[in-house]
Amino acid sequence: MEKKYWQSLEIYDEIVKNSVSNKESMPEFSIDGLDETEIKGKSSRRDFLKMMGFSVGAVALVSSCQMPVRKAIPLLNRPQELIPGVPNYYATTFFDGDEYCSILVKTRESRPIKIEGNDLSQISQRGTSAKVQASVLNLYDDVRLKGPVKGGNQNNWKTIDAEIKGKLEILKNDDKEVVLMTSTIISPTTRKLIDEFVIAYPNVKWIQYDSLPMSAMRKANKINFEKDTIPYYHFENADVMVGFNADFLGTWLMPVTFSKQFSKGRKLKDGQTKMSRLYQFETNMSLTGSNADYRYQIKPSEEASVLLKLYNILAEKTGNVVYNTTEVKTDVSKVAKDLLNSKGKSLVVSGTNDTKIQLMVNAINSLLDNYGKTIDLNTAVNLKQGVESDIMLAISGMQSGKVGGVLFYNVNPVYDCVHKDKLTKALKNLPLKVSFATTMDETALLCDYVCPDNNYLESWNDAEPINGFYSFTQPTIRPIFDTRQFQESLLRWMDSDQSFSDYLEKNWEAIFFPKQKTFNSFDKFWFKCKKDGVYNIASEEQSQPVFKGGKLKAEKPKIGALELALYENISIGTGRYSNNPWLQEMPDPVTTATWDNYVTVSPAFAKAQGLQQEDVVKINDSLELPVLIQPGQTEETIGIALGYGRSNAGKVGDGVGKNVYGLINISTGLKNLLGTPVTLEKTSKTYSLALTQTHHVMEGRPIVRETVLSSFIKDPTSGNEEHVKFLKDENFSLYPDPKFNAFQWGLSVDLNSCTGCSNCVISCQAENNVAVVGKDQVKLGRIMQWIRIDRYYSEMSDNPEVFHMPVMCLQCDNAPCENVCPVAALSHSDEGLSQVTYNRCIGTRYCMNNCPYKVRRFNWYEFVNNNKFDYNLNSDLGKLVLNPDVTVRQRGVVEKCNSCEQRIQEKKLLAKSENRELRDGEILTACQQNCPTDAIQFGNLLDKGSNVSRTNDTGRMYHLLESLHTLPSQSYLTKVRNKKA
Amino acid sequence: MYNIKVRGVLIEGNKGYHDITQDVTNPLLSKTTPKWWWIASFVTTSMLIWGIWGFYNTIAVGTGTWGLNNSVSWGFAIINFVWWIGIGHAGTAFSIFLLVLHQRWRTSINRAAEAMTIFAVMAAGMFPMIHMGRIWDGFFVFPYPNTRGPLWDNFNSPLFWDVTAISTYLTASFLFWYVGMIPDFASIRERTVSIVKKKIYGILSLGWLGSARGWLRFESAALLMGGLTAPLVVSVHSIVAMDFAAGIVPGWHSTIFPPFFVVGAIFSGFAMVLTLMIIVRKVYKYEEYVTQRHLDAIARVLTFVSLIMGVAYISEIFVAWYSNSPYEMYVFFKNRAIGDYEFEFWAMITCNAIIPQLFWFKKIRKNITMVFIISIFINIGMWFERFVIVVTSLSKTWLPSTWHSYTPTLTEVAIFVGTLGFFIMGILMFLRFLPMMAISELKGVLKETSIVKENTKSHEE
Amino acid sequence: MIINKFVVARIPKVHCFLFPFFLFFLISYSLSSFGQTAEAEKNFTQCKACHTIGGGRLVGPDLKGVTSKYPQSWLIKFIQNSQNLIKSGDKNAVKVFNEYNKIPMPSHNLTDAQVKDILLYIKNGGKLPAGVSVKKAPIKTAVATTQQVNQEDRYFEQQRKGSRNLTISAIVFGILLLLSIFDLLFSHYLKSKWIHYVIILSALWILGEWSWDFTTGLGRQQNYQPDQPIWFSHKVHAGQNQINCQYCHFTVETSMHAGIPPASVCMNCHSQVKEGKRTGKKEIAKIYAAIKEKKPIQWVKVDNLPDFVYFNHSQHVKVGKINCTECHGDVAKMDQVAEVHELSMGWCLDCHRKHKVQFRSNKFYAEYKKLHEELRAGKIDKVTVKMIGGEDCAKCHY
Amino acid sequence: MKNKSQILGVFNDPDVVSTAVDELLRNNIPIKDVFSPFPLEHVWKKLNMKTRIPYATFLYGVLGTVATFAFLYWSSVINYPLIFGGKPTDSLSFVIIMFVLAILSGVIFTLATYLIREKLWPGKVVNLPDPRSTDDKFVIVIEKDMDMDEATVRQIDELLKKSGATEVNMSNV
Repeated sequence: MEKKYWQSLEIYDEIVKNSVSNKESMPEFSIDGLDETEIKGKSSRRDFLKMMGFSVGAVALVSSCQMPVRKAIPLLNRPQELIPGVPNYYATTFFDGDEYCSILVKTRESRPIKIEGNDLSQISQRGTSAKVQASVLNLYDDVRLKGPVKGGNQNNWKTIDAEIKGKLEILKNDDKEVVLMTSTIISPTTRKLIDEFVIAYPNVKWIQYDSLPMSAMRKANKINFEKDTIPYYHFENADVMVGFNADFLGTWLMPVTFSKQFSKGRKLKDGQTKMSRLYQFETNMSLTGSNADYRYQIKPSEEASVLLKLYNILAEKTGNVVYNTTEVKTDVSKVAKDLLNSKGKSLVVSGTNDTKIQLMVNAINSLLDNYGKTIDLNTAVNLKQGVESDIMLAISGMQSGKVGGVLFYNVNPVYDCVHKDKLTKALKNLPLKVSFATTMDETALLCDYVCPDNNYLESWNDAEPINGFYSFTQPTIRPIFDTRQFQESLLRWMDSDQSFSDYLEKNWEAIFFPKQKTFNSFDKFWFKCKKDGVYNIASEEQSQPVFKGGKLKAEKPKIGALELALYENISIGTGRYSNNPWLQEMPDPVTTATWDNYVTVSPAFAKAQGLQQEDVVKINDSLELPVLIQPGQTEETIGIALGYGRSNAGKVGDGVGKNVYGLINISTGLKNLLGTPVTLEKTSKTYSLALTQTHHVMEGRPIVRETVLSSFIKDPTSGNEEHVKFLKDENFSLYPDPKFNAFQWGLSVDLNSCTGCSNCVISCQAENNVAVVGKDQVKLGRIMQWIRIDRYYSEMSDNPEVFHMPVMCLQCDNAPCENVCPVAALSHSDEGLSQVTYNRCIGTRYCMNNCPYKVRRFNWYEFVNNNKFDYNLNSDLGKLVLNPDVTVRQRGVVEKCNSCEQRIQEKKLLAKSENRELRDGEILTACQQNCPTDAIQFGNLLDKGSNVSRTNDTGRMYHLLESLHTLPSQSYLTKVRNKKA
Repeated sequence: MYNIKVRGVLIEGNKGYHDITQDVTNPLLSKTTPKWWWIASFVTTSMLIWGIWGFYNTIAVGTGTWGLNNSVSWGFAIINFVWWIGIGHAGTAFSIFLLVLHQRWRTSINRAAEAMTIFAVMAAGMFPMIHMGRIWDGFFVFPYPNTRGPLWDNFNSPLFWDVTAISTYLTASFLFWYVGMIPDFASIRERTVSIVKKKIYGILSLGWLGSARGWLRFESAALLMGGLTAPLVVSVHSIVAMDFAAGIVPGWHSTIFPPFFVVGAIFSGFAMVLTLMIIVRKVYKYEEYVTQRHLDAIARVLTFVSLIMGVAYISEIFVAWYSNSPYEMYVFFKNRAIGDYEFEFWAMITCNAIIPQLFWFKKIRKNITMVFIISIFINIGMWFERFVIVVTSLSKTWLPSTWHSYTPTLTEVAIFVGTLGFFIMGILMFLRFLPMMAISELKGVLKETSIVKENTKSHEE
Repeated sequence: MIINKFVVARIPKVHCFLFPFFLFFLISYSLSSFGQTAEAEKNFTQCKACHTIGGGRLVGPDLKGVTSKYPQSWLIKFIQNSQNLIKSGDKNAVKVFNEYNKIPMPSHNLTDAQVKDILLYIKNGGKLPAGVSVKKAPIKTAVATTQQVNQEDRYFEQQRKGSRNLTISAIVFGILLLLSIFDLLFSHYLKSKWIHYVIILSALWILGEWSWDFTTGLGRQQNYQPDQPIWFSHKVHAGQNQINCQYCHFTVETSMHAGIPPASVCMNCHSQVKEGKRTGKKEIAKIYAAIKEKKPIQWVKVDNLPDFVYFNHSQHVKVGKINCTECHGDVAKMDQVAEVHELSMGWCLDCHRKHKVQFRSNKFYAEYKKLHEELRAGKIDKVTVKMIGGEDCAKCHY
Repeated sequence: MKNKSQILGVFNDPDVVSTAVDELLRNNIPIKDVFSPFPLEHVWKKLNMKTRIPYATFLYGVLGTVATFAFLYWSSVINYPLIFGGKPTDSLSFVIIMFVLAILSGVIFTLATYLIREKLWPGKVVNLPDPRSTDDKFVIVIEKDMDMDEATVRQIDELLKKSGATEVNMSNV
C-alpha cells in the first residue's frame, strides 16, 4: 500500500480553507482536475452518475442541451503532496469516548472519504468496527454546528470567549464550583491541559461521565488488587473463555481488539488444529453469544448465583473456600471442568456492572491462575473511567447551588443519564452552561453557550488507550465549519494563544521524547509518531499484584418476575451515532433489524403471552415498543437496545426508536443494564419493523456448512461432504471450462472466523457509494448494501445455534445473471469478475431473479438528490464522502459487488508503473481490509501460492450452492465449533 | 369440405350476400354511435387514464412505486405481460390454425379474434417497457449499429428473444389482420356515401378490385402469411416461457414450460374470445353469425385444453417430486400448496383444471350465461397461473435468508387496469370503425354452409 | 512550410510519435557509458522555461557558474525539492528564494544521478561533452502566423457549419416529405408519381442521416472549442516555446488526472514574462489578478468523458506510453484547444484493439505466462490491449 | 384507348358464374376478368391463373435466416466478443433468433411482393366496372375491342344472359 503521510499544516494551507462553510466562495475550494458540474434539471442523459461532490457553483449552459459546461479549476498553489486523483493516507486515531481504534484515513482531493485500520497498531491491528467505518460520515453531517452558538443563535468566538471567560472569573471569585463534565479522556495531553485548566480556575471540578460505565470492574479490582483499573485481556492466550453477559465481540470494552484476539485463537489455517472454546452465559442473544460454542441462557438475577456455583465447584477442586449459594438449574460442571483443565489458559469475563459479580469473576480468574497470563493488571485499559457517583454529586451540587457552572464535553447526559429529569431541572438556574457538542444535541440545547468541537478528523490529539500504548490524532482536513477544538477552547479561556497542536507537540517534547532513545531529534521522533499514528513505550515487566479475596455472596434469583436486559447496539452504540444513516440502516447482526429498537422476547415467552412479532407492548405502563421474537432470549426476560429515541440528533436520528436509558438498574448505585424488574402488557397496536431477513432457518439446505473440532481433526472435509461429492461427481458441462489469462480474482470467507460484526457491510458501503434507502424501503426488502450478513438459526427454538454468513457477489464463472441480460450490461471479465456496467443497464431486473444468491440490488428510486431519501446523498455536504472512483448509480440500474474493481485496477496500475509484478495480498477489498477477524482473503486463484489459494486448499472450502454449477470464484470455509459432536 | 349435416348451419337466418354486407358494415357506416358505446368508452377511458397515471408515476418517480423487492423483482408487470400475450394468442391461433386446418367455422370469429390479438399484444408490449428501470434507455435492447464499439446485445438472453419474438408477432399478426381486411375495406368504400369515409376506407383498401387474379394472389399471400405466422403462435409463447425456463429459479427451470405455456395461452385466448364474442353477438345481434354452435365448438376445445392444463400441473408436481431436488420440492409442496400464496395456487387449479370440466355437460354448454361465467373464470385462473409461476417461485428461492414476499401496489394495479382499458378501448374502436367480421370470407362460406333460399333477396337496383 | 506539412502528413502517425521515444532510447543507451548522457539535455528542457545558461536572469537565476557557487549536494537537494530546503531554514535557499520574488521552484522528480548529469551539463555551458553528438529529435516548429490561426479556426468552424447545413436540409426535406405524401394521397398536384417517390426516398435518407448524426452526437462534443477565461495559446506555449506538456500538466504520470496547472506554475515564468506578443498585458494580468484575489482560474474543460467512465492518464501515458497527441490532437498547433476526437467508446475500443501493450518491457505482464509463451513460439506477433482484457466493460466502468 | 369498352355480365350466384365462364370459354370468348365479392377458386382454375408468390416467400425465408445468422455471428463472435455466463460466444441461442427473424422477413417481404405485384398502394384510385361486385354481384368482364363487331357483342350478350346473368352492361374505360 502506498501510504502518504501528512507532514505539516503549513503546506496544507490553501486547500481546504473556507471549504464548505460559505457556499459563495465554493470555487476556491475546488481542486484541479475535478469537474464541477451543474446539473440543470433532473433527466439530462449522462450527467447523473459519479457525483463528485463539488457540485456547487454557478456554471452556464452553453451551446447544447446535452452537455453542460464543465470547469476544471486548479488550485492557486498546489501543496506538494496533494495530487488530484491520488489518495493520501493519514494515520490518526478514532476515539469517541467509548471506543478506541487506530486508523488510516484515506483522503481524496483533501477530503476524507474512507477509514482503514492501522496495521501498525498493536491494539486494533488493522481492524475497525462498523462504527469506526461510519464515523467518516459524521464529518459531513448537515446538523453539525457551523460555529459557536450563544442562546440558540450563531455568534462569534470572540464574544463568546470573552463572555465565558468573564463568567468563569465571576464564578471563581464567588467560589462557586464549575463542573467540567467530559467523556472518558484517554489523551494524556488533554488530561494535562485539563489539570492546568483546573489550576487556572481552581473552582473547576473535572468529572468523567460514561453513558455506560464499567465502574464495578474498577471497584472490584480496587478491592481485590488495590488497583483502580480495568485490566487488559488477552483472549488469544485463552483456551477456554467464559463470558457472562459480556458482548466482547460486539460492544464490550474493546470489541475490535478482542475480536482480533478471539479469532487468533480460533484460526484453523496452515494445518493448525487447536482452537479455543467459548462458553457464553447471557440473557439476550448477543453477537458474542451467537459465536459461542456453548451458550447458556441465564436471567440477570441468576448471574451471581451461577457464577458462585461455578466458583464453588472450582474452589472445591482446588481446595479453596466454598460459599453458600442458592441452587440454580444452570449446569456449570462442564464449564468448570474445562476451566480447570486449562488453568492459566482460561478467561472469565462479565459485562455486568455489579461489583459483587465482578468480585466473583476476579475470584474465579484468580483461582484459575489467569492473572498475568490472560489478564494483565499492569497494563491498564484507560477506557471507561467514568464513575456514577460523580454525576450524582454534580447534580446535587447544582440543586443546592454549590455549583455555578457546568461545561459538557463529548457527553449528552440530558439524553443518556438516568436522572435526566433532575439534571434538566437543575440546569435551568445555572449561571453558566457551556457545551462543546458538535451538534445541537439534547444537552447543548439547554446550554447558554455551545462552543462546537471539531470532528475528530479535524483535530489534533493523542491517546493512551492502554498504558504505554500511545496513538495520535491529526487532522485530515481543515475544520469545515467555524468550529474549535475543545482543548483549544480551554487554552483560550486560560488566556493562552497557543494552538493545541503546539501544546501537544511541546508536551510530547517535554514528557515523552526524553523517555525514548531511538531518535535523537524531536522532529524526527514527532514525524515518526505522526506518520505511524502509534507509539509504544515498552513497560517494564512487573509482577501482577496479589489477589486479596473476600467473602462472596449471591442474592437469590428472582423467580417469575420479568427482568429487563438492556444492551448496547452494535451499530448506533450509546446513541452517539443516531444521526448516522449508514449505522441506522446497518442490520443488527443477530436480529437483522434496522432503524429501530424493539423488545426482544423468547419464542416461549411470546407464546405464553400471546405475542406476535411486531405487536406493540407497553413496558412499565408507559413505554410502547414493538416485539421481536428472538430465539435465544432467556425466558422471562426481555431485551431492549439503548441509544435510540433521540430527540435532537438530526433529521436522520430523531424519533427513531425509544429512549430506554431511564430503565437502567441503579439499585446498587451503579448503572447496571441488567436486571431491572419490569412489567409488560400487550396492546392492540402493531408496529412494523424493518428486518432484512424474514426467514431464519436453512431448511436443511447446505448453505452454512459446519462441523465440530473433533470431527475436523479426524477429517478436514467433515461437514463438507457435499463438496467432496460434488468434486467426485463428473460435473458435466456443455460448455468448456472458463479460461483466464493471468488473474482470476477469488475471495474466501472463513465462516469460522467471521463473527458477523458487520464492519465489512459499512466498509463496503463507504467504499462503493452505496445508498441509504430508509426504513420503509428496508421493510420492502430493498436494502442496497452490497454485502449482507445472513444469519441463520439452527432451529427456531429457545436456544439455537447461530450462523453468520457474509454474502457478497460470488463472481460466478458460469454466472446465471450474465446470460439473461438482454443488453449485454453484464459480461465476464478476463479476470474472472462478473462485470456490471451501470450505464448500459436498462433495469429489466432479470439478472436479479436469476441470481441464486440474490446479491444484486436495484435502484428502485433515485437515491441521490431526492428529498424522499433525505440522507447523506441528498446533501451537498454529505456527498463529499463519496468515493470519486466509483460511479453513483442512477435510478433504474442494477448494481452489485464488483470485488472492489477500482482497488484492483489501482493496484495493478501501481504495479505497472513501478514496473514490477503484482504482489499477493497487495489488493485488499474494502470488506477484507478492516475485518477485525481476518475472515476474508482476496487474491489470484490462478496463483497457487497466493494466500487465497492456500486458504482454499483445505478440506473446508466449498462454494455456496455449488450443485448449481455456477462456479463461483468466492468460496467459503466451513464453520467449526469447538464442542462435543 | 364443410359438412352441414354433421356440423350444422354456420350462418343462420337465411342470409343473402347483401345481408351479410349490410349486417357487418351497418354499425360502422351508421352516423349515430350507439349510447352503450359511449358509456363503455367513457368507462374504459377512465380506466386508461388511471393507467396513464400509473405509467406516469412509474416513470417519474421510479420502479420503487411498485411492490417489488430485491428478491421478487418481477411481479404484476410480468404476470400481466404473460397473461396478455396468452390472450393475444387467441386471434392467431383461431384464425391461422383454423385457416391452415381449413376449419371454416372460424370465419365469423376470426376477425374479432385477430383484433383481440393485436390489442392484447399491444397491451402486453407495454409491460416489458414500463417494467424497465430506465425506459428512456430502452432502445438499448435493439442491436442497432452504434458508436460504442459497436456494442451489440446479448443474444443469449431470453429477454432479447422476447423482444424479437413479440415485435415479430405483433408485426406479422397486424399485417395478416390488415391484409384480411383489404377486400372488406373495398366493400365499405363502395357502399358508403360519406365522402370522408370513402376517402379513408379507400386509402385503407389500397385500391382493391376483387378481380379473379387479385383474389388468387390475395388468397395465396394470405395463406402464406398465415402459414408463416402459425409457427409464431407456438414460438412466441415458447419464448415467453423460456424467460422462465431459462432461469435458474426453482419452479421456473423446467422443460415443460414452453408447451405448457403455449397450451395455456391458447386456453386463455379462447376463453377471452368466448367472453368477447358472447358480448358482441348480444350487443350487435349477431346470433345468426356467431351461432350457438360456434360457442359450443369453442367450449369443447376449452374442455380439452383444460384437461391438458390439468395434466401439466400434475406432471409439474410429479417431476418436482421425482427430481428429488429439495429446492424444487419446496416450491411445489410447501411454497405453492401450503405457503403464503396458497390461495392463488388453489384458485389456479380450480379455475383452470376443474371448473372448465363443467363443459362436459351439454346443458351447461348450451347455457350462454354459464359459458360466459366459466370463460371469465378461465381468464382469472390463467392470471393466477402466471401469478403463481412468477411470484411464488421468486419469493422463496435458494437461500432462505433472501425470502421475501410481494404485494402489489396501487400503481401496479393502475397499470394493469389501464391496459385493460386500453384493450377494451381498442376493441370498441375496432367495433366502431372496422368490419368486425370478414365479409368476404362469410360470403365465401355462406353458400356451402347454409341452406340458402332462392337468391332473390338481393337488393333491387 | 507547406512542404514540411506535406512530408509530415505522409509519415504514418504511429511512427511519428514513437520516433522521439525511439531516438531517446537509442541515445541514452549508447551514451550511458559516458557518465554524461543526452538525457541531461532533455531534462534540461524543463529548466529552460525559467533558467538560462549564461543568458541572463529569467524567472530564475542564470545558471552559469552555479555549480561552482554552491556545493553539489545542496544543489541536488534544492533541485529535487526546493521548498523543503527553504522550510528547513537553509540560509542559501531562503536567500535565493527571496531574491527571486519568492517564486517557488517546482520540485522535480529527478534522481540524484540525473541531477548530477544536469549539473554537469550546466557546467559544460549547456553542451554535451565533446564526442557526444546528439541528433535532435525532429521537432516541427510551427511559426504562428495569423493565416494559420485562421485556418485552424476555420477548420472547426467548417465542421460546425457542416452539421448546421445538415440540420437545415433535414428540416427542408422533412417539409418536402410531408408535402409529397399529402400530394400523393390527396391533392394529386403533381401528375408524375416518380417525383413523389424520389422526394420521399431522398428525404428519408437525409432525415436518417441527420438523426444518426444527432443521436450519436448526444452527449458528445467533438470539435468543441470553448472560449477559455484566459486567452491562453497552447500554440505559443507548447509549439513555439516548446514547453513540455508535462511541465504544466505534471501529474499526468502519477494520477488519473493530467492536472490543470495551478496558477503558481504559470507564475514560474509569468512573474517575468508580463506581456504577450499578441495579447499584450491584458491576458497575463488575469493570472496576477487570480493570485491577488485568491480566486482560481476557472478553465473550461475541453476533452470531456462521461462521468461513468473511469479514465486514468497515468495508465495511458506512463504505462501505455501513449503520446498526448494521440487523444488530444496536436495541441501544439492550436491556439484554443479543441476536442479533436469524438471520444466515444468505439473510439477508445478501436485503440484498445490495435494498440500494443508494453508487454516485454513491463515486468507486470510477466504474469501473462500463456501469452508470453505464444509470443515466444511466434503464434502471435504482438499483444494488444484487447488480448489482456482491454475490451472488458469493467476496465473503465465501475 | 378511348374507344375501348367492356361488356359486363352481372351475376347473382357464384355457381352460375362458374357455368357462365364455362360457356364463354367454350365459345372462345376471351374473359378479361371476373370481379367477385369473395374468391372463386374454380374460376381461377378455369381461367388457368397461377401465382409464384410462394417461391418468393421461400426465398425470403432463406435469406432472412442466412442474413440473421451472418449478423449474429459477426456481431457476437467477430466484432465484439463478450463472454456471458461462461458460454461460448457462438451459441445455440442463434437458432431462436434466426427462426423468428426468418418468419418476420418472410411475412414482410411476402406482403410487399404481393402489394407490388398487385399494384396496390394507399391512395390508389380505382374505378370498378361495377361497384356492386364488392357486395353481392359477380361480374364477368369481357373486353370489347375496336374490331369486335356488333354480332359478336350480341352473341356475348345472349350467351351471358343465357348462362344466368341478371344484367349485361357496357362500360367505357
